[in-house]
Amino acid sequence: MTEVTITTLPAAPLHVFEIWGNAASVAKRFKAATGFALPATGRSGGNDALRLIRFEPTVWLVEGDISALGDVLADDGALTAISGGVVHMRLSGPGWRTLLMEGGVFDAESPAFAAGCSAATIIDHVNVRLHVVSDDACDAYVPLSFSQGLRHFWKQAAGILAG
Amino acid sequence: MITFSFDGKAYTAQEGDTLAAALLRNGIGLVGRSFKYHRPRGIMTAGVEEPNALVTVGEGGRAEPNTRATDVFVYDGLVARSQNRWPNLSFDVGSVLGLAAPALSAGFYYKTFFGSAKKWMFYEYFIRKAAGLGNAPTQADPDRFSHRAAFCDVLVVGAGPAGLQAALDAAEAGKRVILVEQDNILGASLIRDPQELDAAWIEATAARIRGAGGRILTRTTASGYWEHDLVTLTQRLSEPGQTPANGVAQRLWHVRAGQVILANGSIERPMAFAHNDRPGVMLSQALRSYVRRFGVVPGKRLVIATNNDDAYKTAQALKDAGAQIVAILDARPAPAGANSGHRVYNDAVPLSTKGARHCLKSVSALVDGKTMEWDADLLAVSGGFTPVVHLHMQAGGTLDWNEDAQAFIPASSRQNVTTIGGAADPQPIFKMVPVSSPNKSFIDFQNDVTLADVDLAWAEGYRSVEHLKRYTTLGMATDQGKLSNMAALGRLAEKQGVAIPEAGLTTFRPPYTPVTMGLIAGAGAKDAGAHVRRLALYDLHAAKNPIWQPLGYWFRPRAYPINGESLAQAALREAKAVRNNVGMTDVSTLAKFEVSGPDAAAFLEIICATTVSQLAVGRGRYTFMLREDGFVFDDGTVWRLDENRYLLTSSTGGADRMATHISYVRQYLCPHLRVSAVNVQEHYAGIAIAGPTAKAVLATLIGEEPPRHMSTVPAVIAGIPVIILAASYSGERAFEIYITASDAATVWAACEGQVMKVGGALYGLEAMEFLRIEKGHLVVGGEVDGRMTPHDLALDKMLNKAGGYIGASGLARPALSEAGRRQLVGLEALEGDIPEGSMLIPSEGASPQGHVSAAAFRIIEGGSVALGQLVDGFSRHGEILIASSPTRGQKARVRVVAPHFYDSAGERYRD
Amino acid sequence: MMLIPCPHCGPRAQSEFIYERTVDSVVPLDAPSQEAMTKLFTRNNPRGVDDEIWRHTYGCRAWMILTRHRVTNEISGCRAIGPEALP
Amino acid sequence: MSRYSAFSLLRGALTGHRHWQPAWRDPEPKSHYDIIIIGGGGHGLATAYYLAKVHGLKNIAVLEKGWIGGGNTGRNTTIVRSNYRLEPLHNLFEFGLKLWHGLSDELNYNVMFSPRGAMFLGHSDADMVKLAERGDAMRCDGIDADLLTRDQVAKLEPLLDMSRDARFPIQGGLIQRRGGTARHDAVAWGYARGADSLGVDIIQKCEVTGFVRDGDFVVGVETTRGRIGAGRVGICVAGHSGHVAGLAGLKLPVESQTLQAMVTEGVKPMINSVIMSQSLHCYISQSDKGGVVFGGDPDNWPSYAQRGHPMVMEGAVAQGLALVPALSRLRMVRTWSGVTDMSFDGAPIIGETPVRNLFLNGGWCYGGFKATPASGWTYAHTLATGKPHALNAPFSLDRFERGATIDETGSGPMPNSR
Repeated sequence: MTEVTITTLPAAPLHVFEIWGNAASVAKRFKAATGFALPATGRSGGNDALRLIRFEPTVWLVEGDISALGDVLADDGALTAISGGVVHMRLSGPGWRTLLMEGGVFDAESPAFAAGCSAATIIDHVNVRLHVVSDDACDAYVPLSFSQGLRHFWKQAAGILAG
Repeated sequence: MITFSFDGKAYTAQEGDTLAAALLRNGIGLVGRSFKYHRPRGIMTAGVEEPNALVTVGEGGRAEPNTRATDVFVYDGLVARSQNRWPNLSFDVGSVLGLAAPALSAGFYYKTFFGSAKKWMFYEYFIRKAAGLGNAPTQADPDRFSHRAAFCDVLVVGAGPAGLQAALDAAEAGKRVILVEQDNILGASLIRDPQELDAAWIEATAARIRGAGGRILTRTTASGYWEHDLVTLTQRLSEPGQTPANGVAQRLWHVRAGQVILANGSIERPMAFAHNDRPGVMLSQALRSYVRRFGVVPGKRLVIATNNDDAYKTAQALKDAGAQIVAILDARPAPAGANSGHRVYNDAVPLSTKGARHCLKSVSALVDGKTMEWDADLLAVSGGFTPVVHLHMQAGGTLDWNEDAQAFIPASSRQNVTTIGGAADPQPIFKMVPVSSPNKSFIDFQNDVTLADVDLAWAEGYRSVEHLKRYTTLGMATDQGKLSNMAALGRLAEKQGVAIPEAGLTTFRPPYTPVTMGLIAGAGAKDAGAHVRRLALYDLHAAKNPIWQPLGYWFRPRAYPINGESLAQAALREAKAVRNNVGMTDVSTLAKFEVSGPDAAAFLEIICATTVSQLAVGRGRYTFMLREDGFVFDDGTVWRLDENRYLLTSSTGGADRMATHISYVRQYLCPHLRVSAVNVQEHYAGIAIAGPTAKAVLATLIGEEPPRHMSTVPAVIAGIPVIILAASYSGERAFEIYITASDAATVWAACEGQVMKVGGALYGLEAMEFLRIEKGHLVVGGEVDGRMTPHDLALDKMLNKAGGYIGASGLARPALSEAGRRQLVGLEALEGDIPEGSMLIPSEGASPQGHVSAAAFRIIEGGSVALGQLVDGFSRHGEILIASSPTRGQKARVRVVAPHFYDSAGERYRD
Repeated sequence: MMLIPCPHCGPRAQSEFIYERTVDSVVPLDAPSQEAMTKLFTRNNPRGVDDEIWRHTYGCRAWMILTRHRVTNEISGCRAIGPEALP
Repeated sequence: MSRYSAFSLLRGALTGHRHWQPAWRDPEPKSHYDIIIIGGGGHGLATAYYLAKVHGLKNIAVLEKGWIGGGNTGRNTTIVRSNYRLEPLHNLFEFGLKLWHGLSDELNYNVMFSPRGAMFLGHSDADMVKLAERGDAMRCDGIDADLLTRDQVAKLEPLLDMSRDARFPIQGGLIQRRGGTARHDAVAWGYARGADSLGVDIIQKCEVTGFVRDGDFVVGVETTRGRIGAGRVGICVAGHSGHVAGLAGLKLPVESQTLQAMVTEGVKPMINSVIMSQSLHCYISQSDKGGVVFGGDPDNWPSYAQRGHPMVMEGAVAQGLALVPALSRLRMVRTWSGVTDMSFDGAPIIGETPVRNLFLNGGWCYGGFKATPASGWTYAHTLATGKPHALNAPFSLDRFERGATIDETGSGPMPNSR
């Protein structure tokens, strides 16, 4: 039985961390300030207090406390709040990979797409950013205005995963 | 026991029967009528290539017309009906068309039915009624369809012996494997010929594939081979007409494969001879399938016509089942078939058949120059084998000609695909030429195309294979030419006096077999593939039961009627509240970009055609953007929130386009700039408060003096931090409040409380339209229609004199400043209400000189006013024109005026 | 549907990308008017290989130049565009 | 040319159809023609026909690299209409629509033009205003257009989903009753037969590989069947205009893209008119054989592949089924794709080029079929006189650099440039 539960997580701060220049120095300052490296494309890094997920070449999605990051960026980048426009959903249970194949185009069934991996893709016409939390759960960051439509699509699709 | 019905009569079937097998089991030979001549037709094949036995299966919104009886497995309660006949299948009035067949030759309709187009429509009415096959359902489909992606290293198409082995090898080599089979059981040719590898081998192999992690999909057809090894599979989760177990009738798979192995096998060819379409004439392998797989023997006295060895297996199968093998007509010279133990006639080519009451009675043939005839109720034909090369060709492959098999086989491909098994190595056959009269020698059975039609097309100059196909309709039926194409090519080659490969080949395009439209649409059939975009404040609006207005994918409140008001009444009340007191509205959908960095102003002066850099911190301005060709494509406001941080707003409808434009300019044209431009359209919900008392309302809400017009401050409302922009679209003193969307409901409630307390109102898009038209503000998609220059819209004085903005070059083109351009004007009615969208004409009957882009009523004084575009409009103020809408039978006499009907001096913005 | 080798994300389905324009149509910000209009309004449009600008709009949102054969859809190169990025 | 009629058919029936002649000859190319038209599609053949018929020219050749009518003429959705918003467009297409109404008789070849009505659906009040604006623009220029109420639409097309809570609810429509469909192949064949009978040489399997120049002038073409001299040369190869013009050193405001269409298995009549939508991007009609014909947007990226994209098709079908849910259980049986010249304002180009005696007809985007007679007529005038007809004068090649674009949708240079 392929099961999956779809839940919406409470609103929490979410920022865009963008670097426009001197990337190597920013990376160095970041490591010094946070104790972990800026994650590579398609990966996340950090801890429960501060997590960065990279979906774009020069942009990281930041969850948690950003107070240290302003100094890290200095004049080489900017932080911008975006939490209002994003709904944070969690797909949990053994069926999450199959669910993501419904209406999708990205290989979420690949074993290489494991905990700590991130990918942005399109599912049922909606731009979705995925972050694998564990073998058993994957987070999805969904544009607010489309979240109702996608949630409905996923609820329907979750009922037909078998076969 | 399974029961089903055909044309209203109940029958029983056995588990695993196709509908064709079940019909034959019940002695039903007549199943359908052909397309053009309504000739009686039976079951010819046992597969997806079936041209004749088409029925409608299912009822209501689940009814599937034109279902091949050979491609539906009977379930309890299946309802099937015959098609294209009236009043019934055995007595069909339409069959009189057969008598007229000599006149209805290929292309006959091109040569007659002249006269006016109306006259053709008269004839066409009857032609349309006679054409078509089944009836489409008239109800909506109750079931759903799923789309699913899959990725694999190896996709194997066809689960015959070759396909099963290939899938097993790949799976056990550790590859991700998908094996698909269009049948509902595995084995393909092994099912009718189990001598070498039996059911146990099939079962064991399948188990090993699954055990190695392979995925096996039955009842699944690889129907399209697209770019870069993407293959679409159509999977039936329920049979046609059947109520699906979990509501999903079919699934469409988009499979991206590392490698594709095609093990499609081949399709047996019929032979061309007179009356070769009669019920009782079947393909040899198909007949063998009915006997061996289903245990159905649909006749007692069998004649076989063949040009190859394979048909002898059919003779054996029928003999084993107790039928009499009357004769085997082998086109090959002796000693072919000599040791078969059957009565074999060599150098034998079929001539014709006779029948009675839609059954076969006898078969005649030319044997070594002499005509012979046999009584028979069943004729099995085998004209050779056509490898299924469809997917290989869809993938962009080439073909080789195999002379021994008289068949095209797959050669090279630019994609990663190989063909194995029977399709790569078809059985040898003897090349034969039809000897029968071409007139009733059918090659495309469903569309009633005969050899004579091919000959006629040739004589009339339709000689390329594509012309032939189009002129005769050959290959255009629901079987897509699977049985007919080789026969037609053969005839064409004969006419041209060349070998078949030189005669040409039609293209192979998806789908391999017809695909249900609902499946192609998937979940999108319900919402046109366009999710509604829901406002952050949706619940608050919905509670007030507003009239909604679609705007792109958004739905926004158009008006909030109370006490049974009409839209117009509600909108007018709301607009009056704004003019007289205060109103509030949801402006969340506006495009918004937060632009940060030392180069933010420089970047914005590339995007915007106005200046930006002079703005002081805390100030904002109106701005507009040009396309590269110099025309205005959007407008909005730009605000300096901080030393190096700006907020840019632009239109809702242009939001996605603007987001891409900004990204293009930043990433592609200006990668060196120190700037971050983030789309915050959905991050911020927006509330506009407008009206003479708006300032007082806001002061109460934020507990401080609100900013002056075109200024911005951060503030706090109900404990929530907000950004206040003092901007006005309505023409009144007004403020836009931006809040993180997840906190917007709290702020909305606080604002609403205060607005209502002073007797204000909520207002929707309709009132906003009234307000902005009266004020003479532009709207993107209305006045800004993508064909207007800044000058046409009287915006040219705001252009950045320093240039450097996108569109400056385009604007320099000569025609953008020539006389005769359409220019923005105001219009006020002298007589009648001005119809929105109407044409501006100087007098009745004259050609339009402009149009009305938006119309409304003066909110306080009444009277119809409008904005429009008019040729040389700036110099025509005072002229009287007609705003005419012939499609609505409305018109108004209008005077051309300046496009400002309200407070043109802007005094109401001042405190 | 093509498989586009995104320089940042690896091979991804075409549905995640939007074709924007050809490289020969790019109007540099400092192009003189006449040259700008020639670039904007004419295309090589070869029945063969050309350089095209695509954006991984629904993926990493980055811009890239795809070298693609217009008849066979063979993609012979894809290179990243935009500000310098960390690996 | 033996005339076609019910009588000649009957005679054929009685004599085994032995008297029919080839519909057009298969001549060897001559060494020189007064006018050479490159491209044996509907437009090229119509041009040749009107050059001979209207302008009395005799020494004309149509050169076709494959088989006539094998390009976009045979790869469209057969819709004929003139319901454009902008004046130069609706005037050109209306001239064509008038010719369509007499075309079968004119050619003595039944092109099965069926004016069953071409209807745009409106899904909101805003849509209805836009439709009225289009209709008013047409009506003021003497072209038929009628607004339909919701009930009138439902009556005309009973299978449309008229529910108020539909995703794109139907509020009404704008119909052009004189629009409809025609049999696409027959248009090419009919013009070919007509042109051939007036002495035009139609030369198939003859690909132009280069132009012969004498200074600024074109004086002939190089072909796979040798060099052929010409007084004037007209390019008429929409889909491949860029390629052929490139042989003369021209770069065009055109990008080639794939446009696909599809048809379902035949069913008894269910769709009566041509259904289009103001908000959605699909168009639906039913052929005389009963197949429901579906079209959508072009693929939106450059391509000469003549292959469609499954996702584009899925999108168009989803939209169509949202409009007509009863189509759900029909089966798509065939798809086809054409290579279209997407011009940078969405309008065609018919007129002179910078090369003397070389003319261009192209840039038809996805609207060429319906223009066939008008395109042929005006291009014939242009080729015969060296100057554009009043109807095609606005569609000059130089309008882009001048800024006089004819941008029906207001979306600017196509595609996707901003």
